[in-house]
Amino acid sequence: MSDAELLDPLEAEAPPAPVIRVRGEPFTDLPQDLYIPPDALEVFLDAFEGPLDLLLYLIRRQNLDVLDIPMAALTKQYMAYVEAARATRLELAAEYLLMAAMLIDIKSRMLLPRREQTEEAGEGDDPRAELVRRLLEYEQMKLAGQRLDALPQAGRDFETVSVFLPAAAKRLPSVHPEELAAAWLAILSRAKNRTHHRIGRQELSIREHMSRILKRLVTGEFMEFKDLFPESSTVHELVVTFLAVLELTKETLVDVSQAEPFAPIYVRLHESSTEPES
Amino acid sequence: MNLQPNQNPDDLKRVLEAALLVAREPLALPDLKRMFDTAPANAELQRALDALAAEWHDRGVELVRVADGWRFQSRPEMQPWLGRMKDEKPPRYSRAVLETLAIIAYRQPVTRGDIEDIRGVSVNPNIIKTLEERGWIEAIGHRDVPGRPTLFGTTSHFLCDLGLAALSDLPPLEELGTLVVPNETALIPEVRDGDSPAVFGAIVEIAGARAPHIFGAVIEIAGAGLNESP
Amino acid sequence: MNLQPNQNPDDLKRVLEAALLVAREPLALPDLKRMFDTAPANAELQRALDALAAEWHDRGVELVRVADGWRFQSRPEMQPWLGRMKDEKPPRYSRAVLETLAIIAYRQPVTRGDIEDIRGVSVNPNIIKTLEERGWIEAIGHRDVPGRPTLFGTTSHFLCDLGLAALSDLPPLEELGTLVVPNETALIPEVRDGDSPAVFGAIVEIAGARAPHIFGAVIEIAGAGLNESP
Repeated sequence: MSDAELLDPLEAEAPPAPVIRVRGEPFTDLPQDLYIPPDALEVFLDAFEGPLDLLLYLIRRQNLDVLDIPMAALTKQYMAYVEAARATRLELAAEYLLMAAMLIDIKSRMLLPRREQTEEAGEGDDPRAELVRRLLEYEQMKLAGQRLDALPQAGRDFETVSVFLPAAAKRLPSVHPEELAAAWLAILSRAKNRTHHRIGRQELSIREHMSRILKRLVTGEFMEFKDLFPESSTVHELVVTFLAVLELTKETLVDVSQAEPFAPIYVRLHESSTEPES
Repeated sequence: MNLQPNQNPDDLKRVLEAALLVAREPLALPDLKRMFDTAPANAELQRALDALAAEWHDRGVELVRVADGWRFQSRPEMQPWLGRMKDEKPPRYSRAVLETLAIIAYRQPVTRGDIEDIRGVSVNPNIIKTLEERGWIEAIGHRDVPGRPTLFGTTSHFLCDLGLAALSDLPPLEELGTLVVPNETALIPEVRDGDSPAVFGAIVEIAGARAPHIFGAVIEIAGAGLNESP
Repeated sequence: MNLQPNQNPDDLKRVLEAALLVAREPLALPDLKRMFDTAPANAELQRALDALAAEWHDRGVELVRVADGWRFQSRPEMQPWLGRMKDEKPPRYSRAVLETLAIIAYRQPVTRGDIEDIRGVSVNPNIIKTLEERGWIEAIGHRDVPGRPTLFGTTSHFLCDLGLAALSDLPPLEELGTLVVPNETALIPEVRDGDSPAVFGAIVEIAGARAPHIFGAVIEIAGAGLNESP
């Protein structure tokens, strides 16, 4: 603690102060640190967050008991600071003067005969009670502020993570299968007189295979019929594939040809230049 | 955690990883060097970055090098989930897009003319483009009529995006009741695997009526399939 | 990468990790659930988050739970390096700001008058403004007394910025009783490092000699008290 190092030798050099008894203990170093040259005083008072902070400093500095404050000692020191500030025409916040008045008020009331001697003793009667409560509450919050400051703080002691989300992240609409069914229904209900279509799962399978077969066929090239059937087809798939070929034929999208019975059957995309076999 | 990034390669990686994760912009080597009293050599940083990138290779976020430096970014595969993270209103397709998509899905392969016939209005080319760009429909051929119009079908990507294994997982329209009048194509029987023999007879019947020449081949192929069983 | 977060716990962790890394704000369980068609149960998410947090425990970045949800943040140990990437230094708040913040945090809801009562000085409006602009405190109503003074409270953002999940995670207040035992660190007023020689070096003489006039009477009274003991 550099401040302690700086203070102690200076105190040792100071002339011995008159012996003051605080609760029976000799109290010699009370005023040693009170004189502060004007320039330093400004900085010094700036270091306090107000009169409560200054009082707390004085109390802690002298190891006084907050619950049994020697009002005389405290008031004297406090007034010394305030007076020093005034003497150097420092702008002193009104709160410091208000506190001075309060300290004097407490001190004066303590000089009066204690009421607790006549009535039942009550700590509420201690003129210092309110000051003590305020000092303790303030100190509690002051320490809490220090602890909050000691917590790791975003941006100061840690950073939050934010990984880039590629622009492909532009959201695309999603479609639910039910929406397609609803869209289809909407078409039908708008066109009551049109041919209505009833589409079952089976037909969808066929249509899927129709698309698959069309994709496999290359314009102008023949493909052997049996090659349209996947190697490991189930019976179901064989049937559906076959029906797909029939449907494609019916819609004149493909041509199917066979030179003679039991010869290889060929399928190719329908071309008008080629006469359909059927 | 007593870090020695200048001595310990693992600590160097820790520091680089944290810096890249918290950075809002890509970080180039000079940016990264600013963190150190004694900056590691470029080669050393490069090694650490390569090692980091490798460590992240199977995560949902990857370390990549872009023009301005290195950055962590989410992988495209995470998009389906990350896209839904914030509760902004999800974008929606117009009714015209949905209807066009429905027609292509249920009636494929179809031409633009087919879609217009069914919807009763002309189809804006942008609708087709939107769906093509989305990767949901594709041209799968041409109908051999004057003008050779393009035939559209849905893609496997469409099925994936809608969470369907096959087109037949689309909601069937057969239970739509009175709104819908049966038509010819609906006569095609629903086939269950166990039905094969009965169905087979029906196929032969239909096939025989429409494509007499391939009759024999069907028996050949279907017969083989029957013996193997599903 | 074909992810099955609903089936595979590792995939669930991948998705959660990516989401939390990408998010700019903490994500609570409902935010996380929104990503899934079929949202995992809370217990399942919690398990995955705990596992993730454990996996990250020796990295430069950690997964923590704060008031608004879960988020990744760098460890304070990384700050010596990460801090040098930043162009501007983060604010260090004065004691006045910290005391005001503490009073609002521990005594909320409070009015400016309440704060002044506790601190014993008037509150500079800039202090309130600073805290409001940081998003740490907010007006949460008015006390129904003449003048209807504004009541202030802390925000969840305040808790998040301090890495806390709830107000009850704030450091406990020093018990009033233990305040009586002087706390070394509490004794010395906060003086900026550079100031100490000027302040303390200059304290040389007793002030008693300098206290004349008006306050002379006070000192007399006080002096009388000294002899009596308090």
